[in-house]
Amino acid sequence: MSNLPKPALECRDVTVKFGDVTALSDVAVSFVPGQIHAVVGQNGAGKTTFARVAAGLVQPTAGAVDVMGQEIRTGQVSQSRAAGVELVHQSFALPPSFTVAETMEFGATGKGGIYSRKGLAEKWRTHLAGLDVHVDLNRRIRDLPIETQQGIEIARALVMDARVLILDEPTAVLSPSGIDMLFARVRRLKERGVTVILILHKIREVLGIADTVTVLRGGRKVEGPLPIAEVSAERLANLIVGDAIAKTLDRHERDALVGSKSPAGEGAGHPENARGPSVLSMKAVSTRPDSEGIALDGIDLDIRPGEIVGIAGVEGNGQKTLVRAISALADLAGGSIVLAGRDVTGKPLAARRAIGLRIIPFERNVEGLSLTSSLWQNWSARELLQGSLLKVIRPSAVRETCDRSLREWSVHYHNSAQKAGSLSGGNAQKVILAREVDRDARLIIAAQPTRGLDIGATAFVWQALRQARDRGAAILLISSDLDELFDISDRVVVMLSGRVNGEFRAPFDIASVGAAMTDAAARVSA
Amino acid sequence: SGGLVALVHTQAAGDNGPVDQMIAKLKQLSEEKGFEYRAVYAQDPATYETIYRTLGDAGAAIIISTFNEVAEPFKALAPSYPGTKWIQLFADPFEPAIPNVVTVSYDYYLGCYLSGVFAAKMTTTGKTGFIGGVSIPPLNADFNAFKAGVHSIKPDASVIAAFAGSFQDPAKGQEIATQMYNDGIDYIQTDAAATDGGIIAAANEKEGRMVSCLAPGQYALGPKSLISIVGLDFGVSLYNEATKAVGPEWKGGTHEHTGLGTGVIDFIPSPVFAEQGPAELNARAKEALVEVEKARAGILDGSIKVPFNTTL
Amino acid sequence: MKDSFITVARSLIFVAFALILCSLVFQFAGYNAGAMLWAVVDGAFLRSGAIEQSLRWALPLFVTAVGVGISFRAGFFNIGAQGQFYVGAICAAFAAEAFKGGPAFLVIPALIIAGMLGGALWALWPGLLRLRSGTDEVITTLMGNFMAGLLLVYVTSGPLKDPSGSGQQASSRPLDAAYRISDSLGLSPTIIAIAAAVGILMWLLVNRTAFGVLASLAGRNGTMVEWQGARLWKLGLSSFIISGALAGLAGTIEFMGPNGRIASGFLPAHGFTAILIALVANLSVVGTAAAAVFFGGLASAALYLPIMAGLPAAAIDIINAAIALFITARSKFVDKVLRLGGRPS
Amino acid sequence: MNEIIIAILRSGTPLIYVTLAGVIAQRAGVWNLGLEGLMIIGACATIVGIILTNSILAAMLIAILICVLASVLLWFVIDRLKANPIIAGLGLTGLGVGGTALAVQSIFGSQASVTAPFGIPKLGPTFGAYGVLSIAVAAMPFVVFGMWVLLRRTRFGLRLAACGEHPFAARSVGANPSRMRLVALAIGGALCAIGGAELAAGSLQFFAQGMTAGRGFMAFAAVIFGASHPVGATFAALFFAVVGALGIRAQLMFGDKIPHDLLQALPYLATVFGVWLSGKLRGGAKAASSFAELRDQ
Ligand SMILES: Nc1ncnc2c1ncn2[C@@H]1O[C@H](COP(=O)(O)OP(=O)(O)OP(=O)(O)O)[C@@H](O)[C@H]1O
Ligand SMILES: Nc1ncnc2c1ncn2[C@@H]1O[C@H](COP(=O)(O)OP(=O)(O)OP(=O)(O)O)[C@@H](O)[C@H]1O
Ligand SMILES: [Mg+2]
Ligand SMILES: [Mg+2]
Repeated sequence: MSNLPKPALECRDVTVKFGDVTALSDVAVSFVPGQIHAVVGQNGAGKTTFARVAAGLVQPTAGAVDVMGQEIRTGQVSQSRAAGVELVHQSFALPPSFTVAETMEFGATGKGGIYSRKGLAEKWRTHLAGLDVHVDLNRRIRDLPIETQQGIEIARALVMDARVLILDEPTAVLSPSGIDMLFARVRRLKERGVTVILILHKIREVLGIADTVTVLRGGRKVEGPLPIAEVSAERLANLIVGDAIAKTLDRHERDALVGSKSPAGEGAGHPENARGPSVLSMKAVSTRPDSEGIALDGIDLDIRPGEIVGIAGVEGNGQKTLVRAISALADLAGGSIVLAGRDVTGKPLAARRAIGLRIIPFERNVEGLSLTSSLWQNWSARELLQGSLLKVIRPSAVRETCDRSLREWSVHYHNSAQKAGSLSGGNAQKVILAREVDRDARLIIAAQPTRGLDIGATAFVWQALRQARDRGAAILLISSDLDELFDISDRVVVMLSGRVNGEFRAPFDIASVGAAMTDAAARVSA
Repeated sequence: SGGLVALVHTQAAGDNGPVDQMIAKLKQLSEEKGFEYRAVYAQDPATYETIYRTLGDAGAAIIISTFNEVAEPFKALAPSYPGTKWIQLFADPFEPAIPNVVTVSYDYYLGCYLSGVFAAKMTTTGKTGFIGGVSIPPLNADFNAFKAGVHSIKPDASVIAAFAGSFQDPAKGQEIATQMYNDGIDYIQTDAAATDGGIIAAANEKEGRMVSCLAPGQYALGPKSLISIVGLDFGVSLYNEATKAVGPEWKGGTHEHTGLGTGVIDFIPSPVFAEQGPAELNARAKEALVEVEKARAGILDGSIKVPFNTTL
Repeated sequence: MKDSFITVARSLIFVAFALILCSLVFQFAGYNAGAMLWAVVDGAFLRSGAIEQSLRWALPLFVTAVGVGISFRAGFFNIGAQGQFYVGAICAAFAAEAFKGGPAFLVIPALIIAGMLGGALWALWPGLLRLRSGTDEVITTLMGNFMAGLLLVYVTSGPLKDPSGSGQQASSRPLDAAYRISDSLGLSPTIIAIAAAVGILMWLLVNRTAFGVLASLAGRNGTMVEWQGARLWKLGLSSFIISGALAGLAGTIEFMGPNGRIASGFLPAHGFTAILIALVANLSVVGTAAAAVFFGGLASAALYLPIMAGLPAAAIDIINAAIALFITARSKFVDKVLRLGGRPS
Repeated sequence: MNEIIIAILRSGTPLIYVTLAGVIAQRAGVWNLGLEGLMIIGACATIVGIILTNSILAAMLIAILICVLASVLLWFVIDRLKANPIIAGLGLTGLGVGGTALAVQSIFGSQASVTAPFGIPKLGPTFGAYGVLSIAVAAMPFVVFGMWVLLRRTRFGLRLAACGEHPFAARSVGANPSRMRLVALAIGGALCAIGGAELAAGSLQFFAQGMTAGRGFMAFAAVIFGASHPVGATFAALFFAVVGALGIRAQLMFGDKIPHDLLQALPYLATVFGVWLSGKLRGGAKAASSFAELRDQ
């Protein structure tokens, strides 16, 4: 007993209640030092709550937390940090107006004093470089790409001598190459003796990086930490969703989710589905440069009904501008956009939506939902905008329709007056689907539709998109997850520096798609 | 005798001038005659009627109020409360008269005319100024009279007006006065209640700056700069009117015109300045006062007509 | 239902707390606190005619506050109600000069429209600046208040000045009796009808139209509504205009009703009280009505206090301020007590 | 030239102190509309303090103490009782304006304004024309610099800003947003006290009811105009002082041709223009978003 190393982090019967909700109940788990531990579970399983308890952000209702064998006072960030526990948040907790150097400094402890801008940059440059984060230290967080933000968040967590680093869904926001970089970084930390706890959704990733895995479901620990060698992907999937639900997934979905087959996506593409004239036809579309991203440069793109076209590319190569151009939210410098046979160049978004354009936007919580508004208001926005602003509505009737629709999309919620912000990520995404994927949809833009969703919810979204396609809608899928793209796209277009840099049909060859993307990466960094 | 006597003042107290004088006199009177008194600040014209009505309902024996803006509410309410005696200070005569209302008017602008005469004699730069609280008609009339007074002596002297935008902003008063003095203006007539405090402070900053204010209470604030006042002893006036009203032979429905020479309005040199002010200025003031005397006599005998002009 | 009961009860408890605090202070300063508290209640609600007096203040406040609520809902901190109120009254007064002698059934609506247009105009330019150039509306509307106040001084001692007597009144000519919508008591069927119409229409607009829902969404997250294809400037500008028009309408009510003229510097704190009311009511139209009656009662009591309790003007300001300080407070303890009390056992 | 600078420093300094109070509160995430009330409390307490203690130092310490206490009250109501900060701030302003009037009345037995025998010491003749300025004016640039250092060049400042911008981020590095707001408001209270003291006892020695005359609200506007940056807001406040002085100049120059009331509106018009221009240059600051967040507190 005594010659076993003390656990790096140990939770003893931790229970957390938020009012009537029990987020964690009697969770007892201990993590061996110097390893990479994965924690998995569905949306709402309690992963974030667990991480926050360890970091001192949430005061558990009952239970104790030990770090390196020492009990710490719970609910005190300073205590947890002093003991060496650091947390990288799911949606990063970085003040957007801060510069990189300021972000590092504000989280630091110890001697402070007065700094100069230059001194501050000096002070943190080596720290960041040591962690392979290369960035101008005077740039503001809000101007940085998401990968860099994450790198900074990790670096911020490591400003002190962290012994336990918890990362909450770090891969959700990353592109495949970003994930590789992250994992390399995590392995280096492990070599330095840091115990890393990764909260993950993708089984493939768990198997790829972790030494052990722990599964939470409904606030309870189901299993773990299990040595990774002892679990198969199949078993892990069943543990996560529970046997009952596991049975309902079809083979195709299960395979894709579990990631147990090669991600070449053979059999995924059905070019023969596409029929009839193009729903979207972009000819030589260029946009004016603006602050929100790289400009488009002569994009030609056609999508036909019944077709899912995937857009691949390293994040920040014009994907967002493409969506904004189709949505009339970016100024065109040239070219034309035809939607369902009608030239909509210069027409406002309302007119395009009237023709059948639907958008599942990149940022669920900013562009997709008003978190402090009720569910029914969020849900009804699209329909309300179709008529006159003074059109009389009956909220009770709207709410009824909304309830019906949300139930149809199996959203878990209390009542439609509850704020959108109180839903979990998966459910929030379903509300957006319920709003955007209707019978009249002709072109659905789905931008990162499964980001941060658990495997059940991801399967659900894919299902929904496929069904819409089968009804004859055209779908433009933007994702940084190549496996996702390969699995459900009929065609994949690679974007680079605001241009189309190649088009691929199933079966997709990951090497050539990757080449088209890295080509882009090379050019971007050049 | 008992009963409630109410003063409804439409300018804030704390001006070291008319309002404070009135309140002090009312207090004194209430101690002398043994009635209950209330001093109610009615800042907002929209509330005048309600306040008078509440006072009437409360059975006030006498309601005293100030300035022309209260005329309409007086006309509307006085007939409904015949048992209450209403006194409006600074008023035009009512036509037709109302039997339980006494109105009192003051030719304050005549005092400003005299100040203008004095200013013209005192200024060495030929530049004079006037600072008011807010550019409302009675103040405009005061300025016009002041200007007429200056020009009656020195037709080419300049007379500049400015307004602070508030009767309670001494800092702004100081700022305006400082700019005026820096421009070479050496004599300022004030008409701005508590804002005056700042104007006097500006005058105090340099020897030779002269300021003329409106109440004896201000003498001490500028022993070496506050050279004179255009006095309007509202307090005395209130005391007189209220004393009459509590007496048996009060006669309503009348108008009292208060001009120069009644002891209520006058141009008065500061005795404090006479003692402590620069000798050179005091010497010149002696001569200037002769001219003021002449003008006063002229007004009283009708040989000088000062126009009453309420627009700038 | 129960939640709104708790909200109201909570507010009242904190109002009572504020009043008790004030009376302690006044007791210290040498006044009779008991008499003061009694005078507040008596003045606001009990003495004869108190309800009418409270409503006289409550109705214009309600009309203004509903408008304030509309722009706040849409996410604009338009604190310019005071200026819009003035400009509305000024425009109505100019219209009254222009239409002098016309038949009342035409002139009265014309004046009301003029007033609303005036108020809308004074909200339009900050709205345009905000929506076209992103100019912060907090500053522009605050400046608009100062400017409108000066404009009021100018017109009442210049172009609209009442020339009667020696011409010293800083106020406009009295409005012909035929065009008045109330006597000086300020409560008439017409005014009640206008307020009711505003209340109903605005309630419908907020709760029963697409505009209401979308403006509220836009106010909370403009980006999201933009991605839905809404034109934000249209929603935003309409909110500015509606809120300005309502403030202007309130100014017109004061002009054509109780005041019968406009005077330099009248109702200097009307706009701020309206903001207070809108926020206390959490921007709901029905809540605004309730809060307006409460603050109308306070306004009425404030005129009564110096007379009955002999309190100086400052004391009334203190009472109002203490109430403002505490009225939106919440405390877990108080809530717990309320919940226990409200639970049928 | 000297005279113009003196005039601007004089009218600008009280505003700048109060603006800095607004800046630190805003950075900590509090829209402080109680500035006007705190400023007048500072003005009143200083003058009354001078009369009662016969010492400027004691008077200013009293003023600072009272303003800090009043700020703590505001913090308690906003932070502990979760009151709406805008309403509570306006309430504090009302308490300040009314309370000072009542205090003067109950201490001196009349509503009269109060004159103090002396004020804040002046720089004196060694400074030539600038000798008429009070030491609070001379201290102002140092205070601005100090605030800039504190807010923009120390970890405390970063944490304070984080508390306002992203309280969760602040919490997750171990800062306590509630305590930070308390500190910010308390510092702001002290600054308001100095601003009020300079207004009443800097070049005047005089307290009149309501003598702040909306300067607290102008300070608040300066905070927003200056994008809550200590130096930016200071320049915004100076800008207000300059346009105020120009407004007076306009009255003196054109008063006989253009109505005075309209000329008095010029500073406000200039402010609108300035804010519009700076918005254009900055690319449109968004105040509404922060307001929407406030609503849901
Ligand atoms: N602050 C809170 N107040 C109320 N309930 C909460 C709070 N935080 C979490 N919960 C609830 O606790 C449960 C667990 O949430 P938690 O965030 O830990 O889940 P998770 O496993 O991180 O989910 P996800 O995969 O979506 O990130 C959920 O049911 C959630 O609704
Ligand atoms: N203030 C709150 N009140 C109630 N529930 C909350 C609150 N804050 C968070 N939650 C719950 O906590 C859970 C986790 O919150 P979190 O912000 O981590 O979102 P999420 O579900 O992980 O979504 P995503 O992965 O897209 O960020 C959510 O399910 C949400 O219901
Ligand atoms: Mg989570
Ligand atoms: Mg999640």
